[in-house]
Amino acid sequence: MTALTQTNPAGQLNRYPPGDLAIWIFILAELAVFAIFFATYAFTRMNNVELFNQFQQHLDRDAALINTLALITSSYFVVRAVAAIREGASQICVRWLLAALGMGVLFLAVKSAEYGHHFSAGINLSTNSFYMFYLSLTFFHFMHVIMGMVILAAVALKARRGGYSIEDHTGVETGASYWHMVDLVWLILFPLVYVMH
Amino acid sequence: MNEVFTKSMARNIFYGGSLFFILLFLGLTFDTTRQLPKLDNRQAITDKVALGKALWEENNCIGCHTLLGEGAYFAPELGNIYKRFGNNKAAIKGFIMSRPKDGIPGRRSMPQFNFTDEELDAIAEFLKYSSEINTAGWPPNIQG
Amino acid sequence: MQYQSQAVAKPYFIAAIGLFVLQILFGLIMGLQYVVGDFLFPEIPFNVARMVHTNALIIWLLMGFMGAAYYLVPEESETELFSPRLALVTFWVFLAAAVLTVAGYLLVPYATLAELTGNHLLPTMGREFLEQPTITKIGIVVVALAFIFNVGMTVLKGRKTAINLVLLLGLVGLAVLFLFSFYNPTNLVLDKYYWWWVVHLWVEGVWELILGAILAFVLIKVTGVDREVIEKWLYIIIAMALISGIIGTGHHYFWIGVPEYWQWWGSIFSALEPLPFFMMTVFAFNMVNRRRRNHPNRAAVLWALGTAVMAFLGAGVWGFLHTLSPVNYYTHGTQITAAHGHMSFYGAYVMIVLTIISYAMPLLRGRKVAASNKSQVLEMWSFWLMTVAMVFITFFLTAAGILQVHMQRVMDKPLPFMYVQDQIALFYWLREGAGLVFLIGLIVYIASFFIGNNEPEAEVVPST
Amino acid sequence: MVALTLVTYSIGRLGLSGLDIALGVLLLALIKGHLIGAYFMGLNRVQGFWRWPVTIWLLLPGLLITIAFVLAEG
Repeated sequence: MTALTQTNPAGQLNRYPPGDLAIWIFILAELAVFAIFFATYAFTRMNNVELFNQFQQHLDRDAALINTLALITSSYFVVRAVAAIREGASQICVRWLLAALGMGVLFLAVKSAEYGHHFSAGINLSTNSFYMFYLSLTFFHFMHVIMGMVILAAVALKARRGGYSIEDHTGVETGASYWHMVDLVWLILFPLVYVMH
Repeated sequence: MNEVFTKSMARNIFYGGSLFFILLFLGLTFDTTRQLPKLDNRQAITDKVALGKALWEENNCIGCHTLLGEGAYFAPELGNIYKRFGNNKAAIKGFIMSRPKDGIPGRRSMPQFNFTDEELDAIAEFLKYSSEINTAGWPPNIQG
Repeated sequence: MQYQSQAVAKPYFIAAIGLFVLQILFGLIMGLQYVVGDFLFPEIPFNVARMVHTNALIIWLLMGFMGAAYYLVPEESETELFSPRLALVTFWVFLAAAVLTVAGYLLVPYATLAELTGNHLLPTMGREFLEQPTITKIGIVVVALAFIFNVGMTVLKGRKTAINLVLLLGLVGLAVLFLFSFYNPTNLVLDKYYWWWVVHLWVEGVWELILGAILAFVLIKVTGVDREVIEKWLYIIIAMALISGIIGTGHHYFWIGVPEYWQWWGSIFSALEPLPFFMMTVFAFNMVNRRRRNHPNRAAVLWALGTAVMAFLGAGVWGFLHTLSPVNYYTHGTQITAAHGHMSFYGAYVMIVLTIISYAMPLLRGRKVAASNKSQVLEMWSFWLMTVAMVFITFFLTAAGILQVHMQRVMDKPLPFMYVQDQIALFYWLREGAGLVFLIGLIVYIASFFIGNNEPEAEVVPST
Repeated sequence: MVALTLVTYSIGRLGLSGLDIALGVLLLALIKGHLIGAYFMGLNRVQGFWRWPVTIWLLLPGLLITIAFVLAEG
């Protein structure tokens, strides 16, 4: 993991996390929603273990694996983008952001294929409570991925015009923090919904 | 990093976040609209039910009663009144007809609306339709 | 008062207070009818009293919002109002429509009113809170459009601040969502689904923008804290309000015949709805603690802080109490709902309108900064009387609600509605008593406008 | 990270089940989450209040999920 460590001056601790504090308030609110969602999933499962286990088997774990790897890689690319802009390398930063966006597109494509599969099988939110949770949770997350990509794209555009510098790159860190949050949520969502039984 | 928390970022979160959730809400509304025919008992809507609903509204029944739990809390819930009265439309009609014009001393009473028989029938039909909407098991018991 | 045209706010505020009195009087009539069932029957049946009570509330809050907008928009935009004349014309149209509507409720049976106003042409009447004749609704739309045009033009030609824009956004949202009141399908489920787009998305959506903007304005004025700081908090708070509130609409979709996933979506998001109100409380106290000056209008500061606290208690805590679907299954449509409704409307919206009136009225009446000490002391008495009375109304209704839920919904052998009502009559009597105290508070409030006018303005008490 | 994900995946693939496995998978996810928080988000360079939200966020639902799964077994 050492390669991923932030390039801040060593030993110096900050009072605030990277990026604008406003996004962190937002991130906390979002995490709270997901936390409640996860907990309700788990407790609803508790009362319908059979049902949940049965339908969990119908999900496509290969697709989910690809998506997990896509998001982790993408998050890593974003870390590199932040590292680049901290050294003032705007164009390198843009390239890493584009790479991250590419992984985001991959995620969306795979997930859309999964949804297409479900919908053609006539599955929807009202099918049963497992699919209710599965579709709600993943779709809610899906929209976050889109949102995160819009933010990253906006950051990339501004970076391309040279809008960030060594001194002022809060925007990049802000977008990055949001993207990591999207990744973080998926990391819990994946085992919880696809694997654990 | 002189400013850890900027107004423009707060503004962006407000606009972005609101748009995000408006879209999500519209998406759920879309799905709800597609699912509704299975739940809302729309096949039971006849001209009579429509007349019943119009009478329900034009006499402001919601000003005292609740219907599926919404309305005023002064008089009983009517979403399941058809069932509470033993699936009997005549009982509903009889009750509405029999209300004394000047009320009951010291107690709450429904006004006398002087409905025609056709109107009473329509109201009862509307309440029957309402009682057959799929309300996810609410109310908890027959008392409403 | 920095701009001449701000003066148009005054008739709005006066009319608002007038309708407030009407609302409380009819509230007391209803409260009595709860325990003396035949009181005023059949002249003023309960449903008529309730219409007057709720519609007067809505109209006077709208009057207050409009007055607030006419007062603060010129000052924020640093320009005169686009058209003070239009503002006065819309005021009289609005007031006339309100008075005629209330007269209609009281003088003829509701069915006759529906017939007279041609409800069958475009049926919109007879749904809770939207009882107004269709023609009144059209009138409201016209007034709202003229009002938004007037305020919007003022903002366009002047300075655009966050407060201005948020207020305008809230007002536009209010007008747009009101259009759903014209949609009234025979299908009861659809009717209810979109009815909430007016009711819920008003009070837990766009009205919160208006509330936030007014509160931010008053806090800037009375604390002197930097605008940048206040405005960024405003954005964060209203962002949280909409994020939780929009999907939070789902907490009304538990039992009305829509898919059951709304129970999850509604519960989860409305569980977060207390958050913006909590932030608002923290924000208001923070700003007052960081104040750069002591404003002589202590009453306005008290109202502002009161709004933040009571909105959190009423909307946040009492809302959360019964918002989760397994709880709501038992409490839906009981006195618990009534308890929440009373405290949240008072805490969030009544108090914010009284806050801006408290701040602006002395200036509109020719004072330089604040009313005399004597007036302010009276006003603060009225604050405590009304607020404490409302807390007790809420407690008594909550107690009544808990008993009602137990006897009518939970017990093994559930009891019929009317029987249960008799059992809990004691709490209705207590509520009526608290209501009388509220009325006394309101009388003191009105007295504060007439007493102490000859005394000198209050001055800043130097703080240590 | 990648390795941990592959472990989780293969558990899913093999169709292993049971309480210990499920909780093991959860633990792996929490570790990964912590790595994201600490390194990607850079929270290991932050002190005070803001260092903890992500950790708490991981632990709280983690705990609730554990409770629910344990209860489901018993």
